[in-house]
Amino acid sequence: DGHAKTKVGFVYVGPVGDGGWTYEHDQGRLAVEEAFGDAVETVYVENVAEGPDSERVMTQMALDGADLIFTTSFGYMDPTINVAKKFPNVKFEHATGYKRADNVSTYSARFYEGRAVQGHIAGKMTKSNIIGYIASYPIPEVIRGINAAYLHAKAVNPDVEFKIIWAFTWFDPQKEADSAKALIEQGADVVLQHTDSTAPQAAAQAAGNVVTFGQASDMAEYAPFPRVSSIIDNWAPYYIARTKAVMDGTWESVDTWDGIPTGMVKIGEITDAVPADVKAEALAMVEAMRKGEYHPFTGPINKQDGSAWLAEGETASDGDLAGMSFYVEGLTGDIPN
Amino acid sequence: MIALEKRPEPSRWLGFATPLFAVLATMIAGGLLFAALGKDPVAAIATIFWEPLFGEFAFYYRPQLLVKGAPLVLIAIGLALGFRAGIWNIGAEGQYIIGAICGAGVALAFYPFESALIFPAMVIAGAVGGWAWAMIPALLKVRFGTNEILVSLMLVYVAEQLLASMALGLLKNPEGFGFPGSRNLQQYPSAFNADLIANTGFHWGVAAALVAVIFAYVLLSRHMLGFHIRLTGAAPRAARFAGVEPSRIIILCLGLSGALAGLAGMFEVAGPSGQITIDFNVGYGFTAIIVAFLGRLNPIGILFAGLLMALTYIGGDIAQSQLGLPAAAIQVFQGMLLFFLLAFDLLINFRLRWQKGATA
Amino acid sequence: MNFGAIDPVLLIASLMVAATPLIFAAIGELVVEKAGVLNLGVEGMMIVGAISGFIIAVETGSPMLGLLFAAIGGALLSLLFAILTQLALATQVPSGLALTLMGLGISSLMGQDYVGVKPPTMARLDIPVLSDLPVVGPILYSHDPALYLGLVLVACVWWFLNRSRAGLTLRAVGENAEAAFALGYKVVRIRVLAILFGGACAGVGGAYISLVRVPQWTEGMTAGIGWIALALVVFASWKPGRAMIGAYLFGGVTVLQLNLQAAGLAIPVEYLSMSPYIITILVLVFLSADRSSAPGSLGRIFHASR
Amino acid sequence: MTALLNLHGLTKAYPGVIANDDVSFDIDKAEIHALLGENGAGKSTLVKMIYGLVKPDAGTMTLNGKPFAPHEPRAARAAGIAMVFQHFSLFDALTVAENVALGMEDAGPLRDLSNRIEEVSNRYGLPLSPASRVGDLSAGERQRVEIIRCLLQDPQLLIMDEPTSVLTPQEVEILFETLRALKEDGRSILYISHKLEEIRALCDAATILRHGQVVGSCIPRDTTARAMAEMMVGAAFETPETRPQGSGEVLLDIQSLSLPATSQFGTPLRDVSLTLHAGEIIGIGGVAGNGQDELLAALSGETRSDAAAITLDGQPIGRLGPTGRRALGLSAAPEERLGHAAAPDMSLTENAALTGHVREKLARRGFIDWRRARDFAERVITAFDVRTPGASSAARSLSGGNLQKFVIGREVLQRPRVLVVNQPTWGVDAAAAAAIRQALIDLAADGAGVIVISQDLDELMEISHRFGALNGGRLSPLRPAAGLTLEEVGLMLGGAHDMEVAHV
Ligand SMILES: Nc1ncnc2c1ncn2[C@@H]1O[C@H](COP(=O)(O)OP(=O)(O)OP(=O)(O)O)[C@@H](O)[C@H]1O
Ligand SMILES: Nc1ncnc2c1ncn2[C@@H]1O[C@H](COP(=O)(O)OP(=O)(O)OP(=O)(O)O)[C@@H](O)[C@H]1O
Ligand SMILES: [Mg+2]
Ligand SMILES: [Mg+2]
Repeated sequence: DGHAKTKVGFVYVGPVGDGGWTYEHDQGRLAVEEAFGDAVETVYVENVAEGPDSERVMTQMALDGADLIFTTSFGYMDPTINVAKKFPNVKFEHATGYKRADNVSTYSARFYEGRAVQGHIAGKMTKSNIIGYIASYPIPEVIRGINAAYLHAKAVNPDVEFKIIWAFTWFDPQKEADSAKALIEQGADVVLQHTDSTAPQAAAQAAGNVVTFGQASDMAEYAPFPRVSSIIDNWAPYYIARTKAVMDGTWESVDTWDGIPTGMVKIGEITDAVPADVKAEALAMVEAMRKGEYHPFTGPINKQDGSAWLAEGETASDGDLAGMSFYVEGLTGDIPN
Repeated sequence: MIALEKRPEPSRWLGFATPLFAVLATMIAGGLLFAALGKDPVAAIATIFWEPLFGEFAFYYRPQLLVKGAPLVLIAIGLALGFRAGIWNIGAEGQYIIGAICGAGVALAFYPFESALIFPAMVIAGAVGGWAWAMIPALLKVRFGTNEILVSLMLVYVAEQLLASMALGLLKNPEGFGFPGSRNLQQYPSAFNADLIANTGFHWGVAAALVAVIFAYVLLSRHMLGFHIRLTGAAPRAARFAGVEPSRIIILCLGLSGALAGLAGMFEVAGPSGQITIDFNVGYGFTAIIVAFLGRLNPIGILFAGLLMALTYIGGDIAQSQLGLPAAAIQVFQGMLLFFLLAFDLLINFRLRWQKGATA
Repeated sequence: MNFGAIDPVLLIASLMVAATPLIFAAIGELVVEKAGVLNLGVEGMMIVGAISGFIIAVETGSPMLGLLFAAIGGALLSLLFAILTQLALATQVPSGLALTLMGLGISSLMGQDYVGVKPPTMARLDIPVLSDLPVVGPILYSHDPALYLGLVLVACVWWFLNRSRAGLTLRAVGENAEAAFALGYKVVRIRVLAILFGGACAGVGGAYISLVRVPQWTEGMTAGIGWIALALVVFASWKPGRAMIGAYLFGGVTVLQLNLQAAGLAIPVEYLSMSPYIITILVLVFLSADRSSAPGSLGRIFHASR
Repeated sequence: MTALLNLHGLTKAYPGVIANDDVSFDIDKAEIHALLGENGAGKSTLVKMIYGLVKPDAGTMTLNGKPFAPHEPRAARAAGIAMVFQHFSLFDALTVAENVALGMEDAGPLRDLSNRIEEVSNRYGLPLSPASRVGDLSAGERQRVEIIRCLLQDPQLLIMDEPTSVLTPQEVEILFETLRALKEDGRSILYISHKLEEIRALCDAATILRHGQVVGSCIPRDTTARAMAEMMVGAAFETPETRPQGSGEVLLDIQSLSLPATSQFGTPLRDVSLTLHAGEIIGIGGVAGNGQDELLAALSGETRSDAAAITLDGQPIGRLGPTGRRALGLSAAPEERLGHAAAPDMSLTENAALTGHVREKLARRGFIDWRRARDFAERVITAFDVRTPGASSAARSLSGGNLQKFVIGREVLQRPRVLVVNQPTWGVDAAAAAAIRQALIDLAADGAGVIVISQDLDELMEISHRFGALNGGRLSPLRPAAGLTLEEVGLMLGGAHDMEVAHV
């Protein structure tokens, strides 16, 4: 029968043309096709709302004979578990969630490792000592990013101050543009973003002397300046490996949280707009993380209210990081909820 | 030249036939679009319309039609009552969100206490929440003459913010490791809106939608109140003369449509969706407007239109995954459906006649 | 908290940019409504304009050409609405919704190959001495040409409606279509032209977002601005000058709330995010008493039997 | 005399009806030519063809000996034809000058136009202020705007479709003076009206249409109104028969009723008092826009007043809405047939239920019995000779006169204690008008009280027992109608704006 081919399904929360989150997952899908050629068949459905729609789409893929299904949004967590129960022979991979089953793996990326590098460069490059940060929603991943960036900026520049705008959206180019402008007008000369559009890059370019970093995708069209580096979601190696495991019959339910060491998180090219010594320090930090010699959350670190979190030399546990809901000492303002 | 001639009275049979014409025309135009995108048009149309109903896995998709169609029908019924009276509630999406928040809020307040009273309390809370949200444009219209189209629409954005803040704050699952989203009500028996008969997709929301259809049908065709609603839309001054209080109709229609939208949200959050999340709402409130018109503002028509719309969603997703049709093409397809329906409506009230060019 | 961080001059300059798409779309819709037609499809026309303009600007390298084709794209889409409402005599409210639905779909089909592409930038109109003036310089003289085009458009539409013969005819058609027809005016033709004009303006407004304000292409990037434009028309009591003020007000609130966040104001974020919409509702409430210039036959179907 | 306009074989068919069937006649230079016919006879259709608004299916026209086939009003205007429409073609929100400009090809700058408007309006005795908003004007003034719009184009032929149905006697007389002055200037006028006495006073020739065909012509001065009416109808008909007033008990008592204006262009009611007895018909005259609509709304219950301001059978009803009042026996029929008295797109059955559900018990526990509603509608149709295919026809498909018969019949058949009607015969042909008046008289004879609000003084004099006039929202004291001269009536109507009282 048609089972000579391994069928891999992808459920996307946005359009493949979003240029960010879904776009990068789709790049991973294309890499799978590339890697295995005729041995695999991939299918995808885009713009699938979380909730019952996603459950239906996953079921449909399973009914249509998919062997492996990647569900690429946090909100697909419960639907994935529900469908997986009904199709014990189909393997599921859920991104960014925390619920697993015998046929459900979870995977996620340690973007905070990249944020640490960004923080370092940002702290070095700011002249106004004001760094703007466009945050999406107050969830642990975003809070981790802010903390990681702040700690590393502060480490190289004690006078640095973070101004944070919560956009309450992953993706709204107009709002992101306005947020970037507001930050720049209030003196920020480095803008970090945890939203997916290039609107902040364009705003920085218009302002002239503001540094930005690519997010989710490389945003190379704004290099070498204002975009001086980027954090890239690179799902291809993972997707290829997991597909291979299904083909070989070696697939097992695992919880993967990878970062720079495995290449799931990539640091986009650091351009020459960054002074050579800073670039060298940044690359050294990347290398240290790649070798597992350096953890971005290494004590002593206090929480915002001054209470101790990590002692000298202690590194944060994955559990602490996964549910992070506090600012570290030095950040101002409150996390909205 | 084609000339339009107004019929002395609307044609009855065309009232039923035009939706079918519209579907046919959509299939043709949609087929052309799919062909232009390099897909086999016949396969695409067949996938959208045939697969879910009669394909290999129809046993699964048919119940899904109910799951997807029920909220659309429930909301559209309420909207149609208002549209019949010339009251344009465009903000059902917001009322749907608030209904869901209120319904889920009641359930979560009692968690993990089990009681048969919890679900009824959620139903009431959902309806009241949607009703209250719709009362804002209603009261502003009655009191200040503010345009309800715009106010109800603005309130959608407000409701979305509220939803995000609930998912991240008040209603956040305390055992969710800080991730957004509430507890899953599917795992809370007293609050779970499960299938009444397993694997049929027939949950309380579907039952409510059917009741709403019958209720609205009787109201509009047999009851004085329904007559007054139609009268208000057809001739507002005549309605006043007949003793209708316009402000009452506004409050009634907006309130009813808000309550039904709120109910739809509540049934959704307690059943198929299960939890309050940042992106809980998926546009049912807007799609229901299309459903209402597709059903020609007639309750029975809306029932079929809701199922048809659900079919295009489900079939559209299948076509995406099996044929690689982009989601946007499905969206255009749905737009065409509404477009043709509106265009063919002309035939109900007018006759087309060929006319020679300018006569002397 | 540091409100000193908010520079009012920069705030005004950037609210003008935020308001410009709204000005284009609202002025276009205002003319359409003055002709007695309610087109709720502004959002759809804007997004089609956004992608049409984007494609042409990228392909030709000329943002100005992009704006031109955005106008054409918006007008072409509005032609669908014109056919529905003026020829097929369909009800205007659902027809406008159909237009929005189509526009969103068509634009994402058109834009599939343009995601992540950077458009050519529109040069600012830096006028040597004037742009350097304190306060007025940044506010008045340092924007892109399209922004000024928006202001010129407001003035032109004002002149057209209140001073020109054609504008008088248009208002007459919107006020009482039957009477205008009896006097021999081509009601349908005038309305179709108005609808096309509205579509063109909305298209330019959309392209301003994709070419200047953001600038990039992504699906659904107009994000509800078309609906705000509709609200502005009512809010402005169908007067062009007031529509512009309304756009500035909305742009101002939008920009200000982000500035307040950046400045660390301790108002919960969700309330700040809601504020533009809530303020729009409040202003609608206060201004909706004035319906003196509401077109008499707005939204009504006109059919002349001959 | 030579013909200015010759019509030959004009034919126009609409679905189900031939509106004009082979119509031929001449209009001479400097002639006032009347066009007569029942409702639906095809008068408006004919003049619309002359004005280029409707294309004839067949037939030709010659103007000044040259073929004339206007394809649009612009062409007709260019050829020297101007028209005042049956329903005003004015724009309320625009000024007088703007309205005039819209009716002209080469209006020029508004300032110059304003001067010309003042000039022409003074020459023909039709004072008007160019800058005022048309919505603020009285019916008479609005008509002046239409006439001046025509006159500024220096027309050879002026078409007027039912111009006097909304005017007071004084305004009518001024209009006639103007028309005669135009005739002196050598212009021709094609004049449509149902008011035969007016036609006798004004017109030089008349052409009579029935069912779209020319059925005769006459010299109005030499023909009696009755003879003309019988030509129109094609049969003899009866004039209403007045019966003696029964001096019954007081049914309706209005005491010092004052109400603010309801709309932007409305008139407040000031201190209106009257008592209506069983068997009595009270006629209320007045220039349009002096509180007629407001009085009707106050009585029908569409606007509420102090409870005690209106009593029915001694019971205060000022706070009751329309439904409550109908239940007690107070019914009303407003002036505007389509959209107010009836819903245009609804069937006659539904329109019958619109007011009939209370007294005819068409609903049980809120559920409408459509079968009974249909029966009721059919009874109205039969009793009042409403010409329609059936009760399921939409109200808008009926001609004006037929719909008016339906509306009045609907209320009369409910046997109200008190019936209030506004303009019961506006735009209704002579035969139908006679039938409607007869029905009102019969209703009163059976012991009901009737209030007839009308601008047609002949009608009021014919059927009412007592007469009063509304002026600026005030009601004059009521006087017995018998023996009132038109001059006295004119004085009661009072402030006919800036016009002198006419000599009749
Ligand atoms: N546009 C139209 N479509 C269909 N039928 C029409 C149309 N216009 C007029 N008619 C019909 O043609 C006939 C003649 O109408 P017309 O308006 O000319 O009558 P009229 O003599 O002016 O009547 P009235 O005295 O009521 O003004 C009527 O039966 C009318 O219903
Ligand atoms: N909404 C309505 N508007 C106008 N007429 C109506 C309406 N509903 C019913 N009627 C008419 O009133 C009459 C009685 O209606 P009813 O439905 O009670 O009769 P029926 O014998 O049950 O007919 P059917 O079985 O066809 O529905 C019918 O002639 C019907 O056409
Ligand atoms: Mg007529
Ligand atoms: Mg029946």
